[in-house]
Amino acid sequence: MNTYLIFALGGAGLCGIGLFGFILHDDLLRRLIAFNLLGSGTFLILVGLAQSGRGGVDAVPQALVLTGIVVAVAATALTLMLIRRWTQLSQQSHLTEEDE
Amino acid sequence: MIDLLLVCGLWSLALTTLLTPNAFRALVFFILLGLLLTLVWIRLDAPDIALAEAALGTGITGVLLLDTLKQQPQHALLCVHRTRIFWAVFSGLSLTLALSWALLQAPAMPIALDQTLTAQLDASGVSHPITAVLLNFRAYDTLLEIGVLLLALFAGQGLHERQHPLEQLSGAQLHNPFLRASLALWLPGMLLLATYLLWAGAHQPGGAFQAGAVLAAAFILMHLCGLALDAQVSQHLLRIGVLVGFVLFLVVASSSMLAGQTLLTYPSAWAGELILLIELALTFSIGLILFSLFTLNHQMRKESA
Amino acid sequence: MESFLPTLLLTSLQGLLLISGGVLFVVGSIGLLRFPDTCSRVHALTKADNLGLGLIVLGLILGTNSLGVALKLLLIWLLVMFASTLSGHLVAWYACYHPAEKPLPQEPSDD
Amino acid sequence: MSSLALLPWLLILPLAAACLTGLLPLRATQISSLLVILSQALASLLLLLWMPSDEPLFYSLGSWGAPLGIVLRLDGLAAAFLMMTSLIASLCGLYALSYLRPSQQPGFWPLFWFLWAALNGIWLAGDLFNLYVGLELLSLAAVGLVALGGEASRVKAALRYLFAALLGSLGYLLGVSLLYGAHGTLDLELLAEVFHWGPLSALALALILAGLALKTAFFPLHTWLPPAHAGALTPVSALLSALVIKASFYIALRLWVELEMPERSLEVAQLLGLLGAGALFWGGWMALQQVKLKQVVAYSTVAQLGYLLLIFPLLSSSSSEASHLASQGGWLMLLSHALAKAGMFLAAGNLILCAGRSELSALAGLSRYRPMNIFAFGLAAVSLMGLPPSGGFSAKWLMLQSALISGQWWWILVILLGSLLSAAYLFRVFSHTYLETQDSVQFGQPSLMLELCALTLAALSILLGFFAPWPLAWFALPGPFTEALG
Repeated sequence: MNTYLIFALGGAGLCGIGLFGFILHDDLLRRLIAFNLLGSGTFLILVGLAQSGRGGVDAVPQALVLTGIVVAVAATALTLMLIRRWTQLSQQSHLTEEDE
Repeated sequence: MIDLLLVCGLWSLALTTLLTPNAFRALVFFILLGLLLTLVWIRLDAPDIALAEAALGTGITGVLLLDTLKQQPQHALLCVHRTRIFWAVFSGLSLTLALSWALLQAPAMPIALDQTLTAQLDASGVSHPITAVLLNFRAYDTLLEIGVLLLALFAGQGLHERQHPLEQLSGAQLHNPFLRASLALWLPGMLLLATYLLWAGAHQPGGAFQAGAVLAAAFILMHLCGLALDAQVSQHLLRIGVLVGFVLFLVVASSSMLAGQTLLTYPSAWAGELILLIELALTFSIGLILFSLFTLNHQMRKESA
Repeated sequence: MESFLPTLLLTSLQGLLLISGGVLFVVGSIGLLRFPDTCSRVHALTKADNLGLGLIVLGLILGTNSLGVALKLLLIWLLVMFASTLSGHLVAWYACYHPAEKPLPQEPSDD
Repeated sequence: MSSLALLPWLLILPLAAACLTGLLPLRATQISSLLVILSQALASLLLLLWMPSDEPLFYSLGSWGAPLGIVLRLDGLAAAFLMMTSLIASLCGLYALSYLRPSQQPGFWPLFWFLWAALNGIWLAGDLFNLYVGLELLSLAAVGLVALGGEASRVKAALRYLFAALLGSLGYLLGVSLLYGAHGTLDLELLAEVFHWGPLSALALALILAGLALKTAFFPLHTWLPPAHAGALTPVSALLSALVIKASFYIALRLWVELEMPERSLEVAQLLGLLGAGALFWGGWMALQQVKLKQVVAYSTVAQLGYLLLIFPLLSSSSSEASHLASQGGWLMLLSHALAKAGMFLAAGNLILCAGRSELSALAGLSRYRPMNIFAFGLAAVSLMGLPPSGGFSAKWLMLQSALISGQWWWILVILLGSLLSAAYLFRVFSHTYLETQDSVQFGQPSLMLELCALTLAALSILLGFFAPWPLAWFALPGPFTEALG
């Protein structure tokens, strides 16, 4: 087993933990963190799996991950703005369940 | 061995982040996790991603998260229903197991994209393969990605119907003389670092995104010291600065169509220069976009106060 | 055979420096966890870490044989020194001058 | 000029418009938006007319070609969808011009243009990762539009939508990572050539389908949809229901067919069909319970998505004629639902403007005083119920035939029962409008522009039934579907 595959497996674990947190938490900030963990795990799998298959550095998945990180930052920033707005209006840090 | 340790560290930090009852502590662990991930990327021979992870994934995200946390109400500890815990554990475990099972049976890849990339690298105008992929081979992805960043900014601004007058924006946060003095010393250093990262991107790890993140960090520090950028220049100028990278990219991309080429084809003699030009504008714009995302987020708290 | 002794000395000195650097990190972390208030925590952290990092950098410099790498290692140490000075100062300053507005949310009392 | 030279403008112009509208003052924003709307409509029309009938077109961005670069692909299906997007988005844009308050418009236009660019990008994309970036662009634009103005209920709906969309995108990306690891390419054409079946590919497709199902709001992953679609501003609701959810479905069905899934996984297809039946009944049942007009329409979207899920089992039949009919019927269903639902949301918005409130009970007496809006709503409803001669009828007819030929009679039953249920919840709306209450109620009058937009879309969804051979001929133009289905 090579370094690349070990980290791909590590990424698989991170994905599982992220999904676990995503389902477990109501709290919006925690949920966002869980989403980021899931994203990091995905990136690790993308690079780790590809490089273990190539047996060396593969620049394409690395570039894809760079793109992915920027997209994740944009999504996180938008989510945070929405969370702020929601907390500001409702004084709550989770979505209330009642249906109008 | 060290790899296994790193993986165990990642997993335990991730679990701690999710399970610790104190939200501030969760964020600190999350930032620690980001630093550990940086090391992991180095181990994976991906210094570019390590830089981006440290600057964007951990730095900027961490600042945004911490800044939001201050506004969140402190609430009681989580009390989660038992069936929900069961489902969370069940789906997390099954995802991990399924992924690991599949990863261990990975077949050989039929298409040798990495060799194609090496063969074509000379034609791209830069010698660093990742920059070549990002700004030449798959530049369309990068174009849309800058669009996503801009979009987050526009969507955030759409949350407020009225535009804010300038006075509200200029908020001195930390009147600390030592901070101001050291900032005067170190701002040139940060700008130099950003320029270096940008310039280095053509032949070694670095590039517009990492440089943009450093630039954004410099802007944010200035803002926190009370040197609010958005109070110095007009809102309109800031808007233009935010857009200039994307617009220039779009113009260069479509200018090739005048010569009968397809979109995003650089003339081969000028490819390197054009890429540098685009990266320069992108760095500036990314720095401003990330900074505006921060101030937009920041001023929402002021409004509520 | 005559080059054996200097190498051994160098290696053991390097090991000593690295290990004591590591110990200082551990001590600093314990201090961070055990000290009662913000200022003493910051004190434990910055003192121990700067010295610890310095020792580690010194140990690593002994192991390199290129001037460029040695200078880069020194630069790392200098940058970290600066950053931790500034952040340590800011944390302490914020803790002292903003007693009403706590910088950190209250920790749960069970620890 | 060939259609290939026209192609990039469908991407560049909306992106440029997004920048311009983010910068210019309101008046200039509106004028430039109008101009770009016109140019987009013209470009997609020309593209459709010039579409060659012998083979799909490929446009290599940066002249690198696959697998190194990104290749756009224009086939009959993509051309038809570009046209559909232009039509619906133009009318929604015109509607928004007069519907939105001046204070809301600066926030609306940049997001609208990014949304349009993302849609065009997705219809044309030929690259798995590029689809991911396109999907993110689409979702973030849609979320931003839902949250526009920042009212509490909208922010809440937007957050719920955002988390679902983000989770869906990551599921898709995870699948793409596995596919790249197994095959070494991201290009769809190449992937289809070298695709080999194995644990990695199977898990990858499962993750991709699950992620896209979450983004499309297929039952039982639909819970985010009703608050987002019903709570948004009216033109936004129409865009979301008509176009945005269709994008992720388009990707899913395209991958399904190109990677030859119909032969590989008959059981999964039947399961998807079962979920479709669940969507039809659950969505219809929930629509019957709602007290607000836009909630009824939103739940009707959940129900109608069930028909799209029924395509999967129908495609997997052994007879090639049945699968051909299923794909034709499915795409026609998508088109007619898009037109009818956009028209219905706009008409519902007009009705709410008339009545001043969003409850169904407030509609009493409207059919006498504002018949034009009721008429538009009715036309869209006819198509949704699948009554002849509407587009919805033609689509259902094709699907019924496909089910009959392939001998899957149980889906016939599901389609018929679903139509009955949709008739029930739509007639419930009408019954409210015919009630006569006290005469003192004052009704508002929406401007002519608003009424015309709604009426045009609704009328188009009916006309689609008369002119169904046109879109069917476009769908039959060479492309992955016609090749794979022989």
